[in-house]
Amino acid sequence: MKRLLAVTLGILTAIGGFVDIGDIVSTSESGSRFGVAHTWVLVVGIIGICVYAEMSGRVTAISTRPVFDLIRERLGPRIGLVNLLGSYLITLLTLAAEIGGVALALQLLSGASYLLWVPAAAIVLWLALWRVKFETLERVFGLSGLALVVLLVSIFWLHPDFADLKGQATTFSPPKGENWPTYFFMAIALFASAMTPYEVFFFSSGGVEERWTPRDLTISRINVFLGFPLGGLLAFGFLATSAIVFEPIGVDVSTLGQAVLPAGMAFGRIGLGLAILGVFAATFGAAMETGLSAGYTVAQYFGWSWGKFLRPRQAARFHVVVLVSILLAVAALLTTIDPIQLTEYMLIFSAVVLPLTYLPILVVANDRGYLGDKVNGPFANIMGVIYLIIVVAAAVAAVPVMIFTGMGG
Amino acid sequence: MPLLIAFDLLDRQILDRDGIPVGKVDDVELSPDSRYVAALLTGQRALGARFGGVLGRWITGTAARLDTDRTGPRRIEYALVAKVDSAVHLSVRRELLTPPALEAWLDEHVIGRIPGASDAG
Amino acid sequence: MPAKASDLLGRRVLAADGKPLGRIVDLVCEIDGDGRPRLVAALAVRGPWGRLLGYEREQVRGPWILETLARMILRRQMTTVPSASLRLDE
Amino acid sequence: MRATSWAATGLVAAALAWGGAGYLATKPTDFHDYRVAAVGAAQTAYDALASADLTGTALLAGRVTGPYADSMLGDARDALAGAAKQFARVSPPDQRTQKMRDELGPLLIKANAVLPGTASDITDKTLDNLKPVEDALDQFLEEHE
Repeated sequence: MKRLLAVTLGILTAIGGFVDIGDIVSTSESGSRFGVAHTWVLVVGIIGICVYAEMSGRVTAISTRPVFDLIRERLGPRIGLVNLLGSYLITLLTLAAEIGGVALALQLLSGASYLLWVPAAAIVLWLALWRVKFETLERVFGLSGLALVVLLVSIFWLHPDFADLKGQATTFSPPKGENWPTYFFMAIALFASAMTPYEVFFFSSGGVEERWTPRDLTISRINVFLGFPLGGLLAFGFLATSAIVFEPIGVDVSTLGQAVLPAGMAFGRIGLGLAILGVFAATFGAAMETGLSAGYTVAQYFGWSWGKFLRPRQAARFHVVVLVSILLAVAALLTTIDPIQLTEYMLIFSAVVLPLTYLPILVVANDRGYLGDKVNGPFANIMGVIYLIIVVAAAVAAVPVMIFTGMGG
Repeated sequence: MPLLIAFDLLDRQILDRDGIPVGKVDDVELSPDSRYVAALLTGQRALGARFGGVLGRWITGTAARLDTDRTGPRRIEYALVAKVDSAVHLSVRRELLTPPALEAWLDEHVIGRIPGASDAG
Repeated sequence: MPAKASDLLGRRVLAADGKPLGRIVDLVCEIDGDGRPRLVAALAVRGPWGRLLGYEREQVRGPWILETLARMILRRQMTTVPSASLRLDE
Repeated sequence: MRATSWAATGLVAAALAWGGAGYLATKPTDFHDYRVAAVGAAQTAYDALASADLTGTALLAGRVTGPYADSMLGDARDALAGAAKQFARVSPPDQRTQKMRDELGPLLIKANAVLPGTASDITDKTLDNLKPVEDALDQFLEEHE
């Protein structure tokens, strides 16, 4: 059992990358507009994040240094600061969106407006980050996020035409009535969020929180190769069910409520309840991931003491950053800005941050001074370089495509 | 093996004897004759001075306002360094070093006042 | 005020004959008998590359493409200047 | 690069961005712009009605809860209001687009009228009222997309 629970860090990290509130809605939107045509993007994203999360987990297990330490060490304080600002903004926007997402899930359960739930969600989030043990948080939210499996099972209960779905998944172009720029915009958005940088920050810092040593290398790998594909699979549940329910009638999904409707159609109230519970756990988990990551990145850039394994008084600056980030997120939400829209702006900053995060990981994973004989093998290096190129290409293309399509309009 | 100041020291994490972060190596102080490494400098003051320009002055200025007791950045004598690998390990516990001003202030005025601040998470 | 490493890093250096060697990117120390690091040399690089991601050391190997690029720049442009003959361009 | 040249580059970029944004903001609506706005509004309205329809059907079959249906209807209402606002912002530049306005304008009003207010308003009859408006919006989209 203990071994089984050791993979919850990977699951929780992956949830933040694949099924946080922005992804739930944009994956479902993609399903409703393009069918399951973007399945390949999920596959490419899963492999990419596995490659780099494995490297950063290995570096952390052997050297006990989290990823942001490497960024400043290899790229210097100036470029490190550029990355810090970009990553912090991404993390903060996502944090705000996730708190909004928790509130939206509560709205679907209660019927009361999500704005009323925002302050309560933020307070509970802060209390959890202040008081609850890291492992407990990871287990509770990593495991309850798995309730989203209900959407995967729904695929079979909705009796789709599997030949049709297979056709969509193997056609690498937009269906009739949709255009290429939008197809690419959604593909880039899905890919960028699969490889969003706070995942490696959180995963490697989580490894330090759990006091990984070189002996935990296997634990780290199991986390990566089980957690991330599982997260991607949950995202596929949203993609496929929206493709089955909404694509044929031509409805474009744009709200959380629509995204979970297929679970209700398949399994009734229990299915709907499970899906909403899963969304609640996933968004709350992603809120914890981004809230902590905000603190981790700032503290690791400046060298401050950080982490939940210390008493808060020993890491006062870290806890202040976390607290201030939550307050900023709440302030942003209370302007009644749409929380789901917030995550789309993340793409702008990803363009800068993604290459500056993954390059130092790749370089350090080849450093014998750090890793001894555990440096990258040829396969990890080939994959690392290929993905670095894809990441740069996606990053460069993101902003023009975004302006051109008016954010996927 | 030779020690490279920019590569092995600058921007590395300083850890105390128990592995708790103390700060980054934001700069390295040389002996008056510039022949030896004398001390590690850490904190935003040293960092800002390295940046230079408007941004650097702003970082140094803010850090200096928070910490009026000290004239320069925090210094850690090189004699306290036990080992340099992926981090710089000190041979002492961090309680023996002067605490960073911001950490001390936030501990006293914000974090220390919240219930549960002294319990490990 | 005592000298700091950052005062030296980035400064231009000259060879004995006054030929420019580029900017200082690193300072090499050797640990002496008392365990103190003693400055023995400076690494100077021509051209705009200030950070070499660690490829100036033997331990960093691969990925092939990054390593080749970095070593190409290094071989052509890096000089080790012993402290004794270090001449800073004022 | 020196600080001054950075500043100069920044200023030029800002000026270009400002000029570009100004041009786009003041450019008169042409046929293409109008069509994009109208199709967008129609699509949003159709999405809102069709989602309400699906939710209502599921509610009557006991597959979703009242609070869930309430918030789906709230989302649909917000979306309709957004679509109407978006559509009202553009004015038709020519005859062809005037015809589009005369088609879509009444449809949006009708959509608002047939959308049930809360979950307790959902009956077979209110759901039946949604169908013709959905079909008309769908028809409009087919024609102009």
